[in-house]
Amino acid sequence: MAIDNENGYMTQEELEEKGILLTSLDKLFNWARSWSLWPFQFGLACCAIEMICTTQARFDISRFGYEVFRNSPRQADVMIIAGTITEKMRPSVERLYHQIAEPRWVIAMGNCAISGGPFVDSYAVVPGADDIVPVDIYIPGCPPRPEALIHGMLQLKEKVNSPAKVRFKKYGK
Amino acid sequence: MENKINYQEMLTGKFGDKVVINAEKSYEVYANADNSLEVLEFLKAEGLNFLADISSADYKDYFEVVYQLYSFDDPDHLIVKVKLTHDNPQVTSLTSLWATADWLEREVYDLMGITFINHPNLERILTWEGFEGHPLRKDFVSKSGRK
Amino acid sequence: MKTQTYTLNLGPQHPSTHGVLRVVLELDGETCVGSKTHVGYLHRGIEKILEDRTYPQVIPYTDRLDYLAGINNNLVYVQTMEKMMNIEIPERAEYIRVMLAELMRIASHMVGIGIYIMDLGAISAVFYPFIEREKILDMMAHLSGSRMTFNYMRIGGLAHDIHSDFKPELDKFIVEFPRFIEDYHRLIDDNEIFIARTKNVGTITAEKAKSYGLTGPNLRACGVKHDIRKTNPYGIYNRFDFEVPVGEIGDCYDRYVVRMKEVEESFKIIQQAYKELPDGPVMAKVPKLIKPPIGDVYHQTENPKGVLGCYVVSDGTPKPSRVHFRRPSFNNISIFDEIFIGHKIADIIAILASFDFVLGEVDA
Amino acid sequence: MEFFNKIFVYIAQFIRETLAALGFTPVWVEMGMGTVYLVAILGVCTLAALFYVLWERKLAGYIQYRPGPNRLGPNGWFQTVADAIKLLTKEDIVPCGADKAVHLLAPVFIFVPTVLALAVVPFGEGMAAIDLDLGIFYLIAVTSLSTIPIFMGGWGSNNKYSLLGAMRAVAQMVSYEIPLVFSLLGVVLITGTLQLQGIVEAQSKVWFVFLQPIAFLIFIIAATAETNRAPFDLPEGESELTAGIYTEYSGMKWALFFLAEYCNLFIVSAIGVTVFLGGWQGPFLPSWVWFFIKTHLLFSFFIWIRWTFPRIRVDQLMNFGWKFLVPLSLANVFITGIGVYIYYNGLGW
Repeated sequence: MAIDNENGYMTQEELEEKGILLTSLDKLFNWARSWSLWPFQFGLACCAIEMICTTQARFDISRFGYEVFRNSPRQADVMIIAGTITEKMRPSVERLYHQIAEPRWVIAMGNCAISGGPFVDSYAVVPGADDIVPVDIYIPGCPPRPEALIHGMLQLKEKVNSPAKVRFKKYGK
Repeated sequence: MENKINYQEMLTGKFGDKVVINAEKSYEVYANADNSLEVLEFLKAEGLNFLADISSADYKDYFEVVYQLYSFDDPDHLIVKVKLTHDNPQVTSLTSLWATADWLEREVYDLMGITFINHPNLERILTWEGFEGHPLRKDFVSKSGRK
Repeated sequence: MKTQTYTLNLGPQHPSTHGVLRVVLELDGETCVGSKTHVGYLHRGIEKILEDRTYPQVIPYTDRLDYLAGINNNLVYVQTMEKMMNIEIPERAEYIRVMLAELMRIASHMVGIGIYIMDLGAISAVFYPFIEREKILDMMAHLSGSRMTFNYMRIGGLAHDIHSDFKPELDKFIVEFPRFIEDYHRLIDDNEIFIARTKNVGTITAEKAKSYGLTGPNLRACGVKHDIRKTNPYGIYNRFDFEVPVGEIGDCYDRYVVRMKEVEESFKIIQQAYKELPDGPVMAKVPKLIKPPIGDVYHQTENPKGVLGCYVVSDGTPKPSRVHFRRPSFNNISIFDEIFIGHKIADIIAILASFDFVLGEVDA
Repeated sequence: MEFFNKIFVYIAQFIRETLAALGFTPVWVEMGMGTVYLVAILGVCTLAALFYVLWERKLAGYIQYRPGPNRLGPNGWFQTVADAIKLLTKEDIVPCGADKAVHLLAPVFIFVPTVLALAVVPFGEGMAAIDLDLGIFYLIAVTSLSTIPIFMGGWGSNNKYSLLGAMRAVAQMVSYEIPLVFSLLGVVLITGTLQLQGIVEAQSKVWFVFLQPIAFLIFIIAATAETNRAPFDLPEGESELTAGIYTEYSGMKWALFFLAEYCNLFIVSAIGVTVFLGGWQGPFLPSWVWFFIKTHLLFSFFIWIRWTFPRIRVDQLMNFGWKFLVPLSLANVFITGIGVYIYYNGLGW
């Protein structure tokens, strides 16, 4: 295999192709992380009720191992922003996001968290969670059905598990 | 929906022309900013002991504070309205009569900017620290963050 | 020994504040000596938004006030508008409205009770009521297309008639529900720990409750027999036979008992309404463009959380000049600062949970 | 049969003989054996914790009308493996203002009493790493140490929730230590020995749960409190103190606390089985299989309790401990003492 970099090192992808242990370990970590996304118990509005429903007997997100809702941000992996973010809540959301230990992901659940939803023209509403925190998965709906949240979690699992798939084209493969 | 007791008559008997009667609606009276406390105190003693709501409306040239009075025991209902000028929207607080007036008045103050005299703790309740203006006023320009 | 008090900030993110309530507690050890409740973390400015919507467009926003009982919120608004415009609505629509409102009351109380017991530490107890709630939500979803935000009622009736699936589903629910109630009573009522945690905790006297404008189950738990469905019957509630359950001393246990009994009463109303359900249209003749006369109307109904009032001011245009809601949770939780004092942190959690408030409604 | 019964004893013997044959002096042989035992105990305790975390989730799911984890691996059995690996790779956060050394040492120390306690537990016939003459005494002494790391964790975090949790933990664990000890004393009075193997052998005819039913009840209650499990999970008190003492712990440190909780519960179940439920005794199956079956059942019982009851309040907890459990356990010891005296000496007429 040719080394075509100017500085003579192999790129991450080339290393990966050769199956260097380091990247295998990375894969193991990604696998573990993707199967163990513990959400942060943090509800804002209507969508929070659907988030609770997702853990309940009927929809049961615990099948995928995601039912471990942690109350402390330190132990959570995924922040599900379930509901309208208001201006009064904005600093808290921001702070809570930063309190979550890395690696962390954000799911914007519901139209309010995506764009402000029906309240977008209000003086008190933040138009979308991506104003404050980087969002990984958007789940539309007002509120989204619990199945949609489960689907969103599984999409996040895919994303975590195979970073190459979701990488922007302009940043390489 | 007719009231069992004619509160309008009762009020005119007690306060004379200081209370204005709404002839169209038998359950509506207008009080003044200075005597609203006495009117409501009188009505509370007469059995309208449930202050359901304090709301307000902006009619561009004047404000109205609307007290919804009910009774816990029978179906009587009376609306007491107080008209306030735009320059000096002030009315006496009802916190001495009902504890619930505390939060309800704070809400009206926060959103409509009507000052309640003798309120123990008149500060914003729903909007955040540093918010300017009173959103429910008609001249409030709503600035949304929409891009 | 000189001791110091300290401040504990409960919320806005806390598992037991049911959303984004914030309570700043002044604690002496575990005992509360001072408290200040902060609300507004979910203040979306609904009342301002509504000034910029047409009258029918208001209905979906009411769903998002008390999002656990959307139908009841629809109801108060459409009834206010019907009162304002003097619209008589068809009998069938009235009956369906009552049925749905009572179903949603059950669903809302299921959440209230379940989360209450969960906050006391019995996590499994939240699962069983939610199963029953799912059945109701299923019916509602088949009917309106949404699980929580229904937008099903219209000024003058209903969006459309009930669906052919609705009756079998309701039949099934009517058969299955009493068993759940029985089981749940067996599970919770005599539990020593539950009783120890809730009896004589957060006691509210009738006088204080009236002064603070408490309504709904929280007021009735204090022994005040006040239910708008009985005192100022709206719609067709005077046709049904039901009791208004009241508590004795207004502690957390009474609030649980009253809610459980209320669920049974609602169930009775549903059965009666279902039996008498007439045929016919579900929508009155209403102009396409709704332009009510100039004036204002206040109307209130009994929501699962308490008395929900709606005040609409019309200036004769197709858009309301002012829409205001009397939100029961807002009034209910204003009593917190007073009753928290002297209680332990665990009791405060019990009181918070027993009040069954919804932040969407508190903050509007 | 006899072979399977003693398979681990034979393995230990084999290693010992091999070490001796390799020419190590007896001191080194003992050291080597110590290492082997330590590895075995750590293995048992990690495996048990990993298994029981998932078992609890599954059993809780069963109680709550749902399947529980069932996607990763056969029927979801690899779920905790993924969780453990993920926790290993999480960022380690030390809050500003925290007492760094204490914050770091707490999760390390929490494992010490756990491992020490497992050293004397008889997993089967002749299968204790060390069979101390003062077995029960040692167990009680060692397990009560776990209060200290929990308090360290709460104190070191610089968080009010943690501190409140830590205060509750100390009060609770110290108070419930007493009924726990007294409940075990009744058994000791009957057997006349503190040695765990001796206690197990004394139960060959009748389990002590039948001779000491009240002591067993007290033991179950006090043990639940000692391990901070619901309805006595006040130090963590999820709905009250967000995550109590663990609020500021992330990643591996939190995982250590979490594993220790399950290990402690495993130990408590093991003690309960050893002292009250006949230990490794049972027909047909090898002794260590019996031991694990019984421990598993007792553990499942603790899980059942946890997912059923509400949490009690801190003052009720203390009242219940001091005003009810302590007098009851004392009375139990007293009555047992009289019974034992009469049994050995007759009534004296």
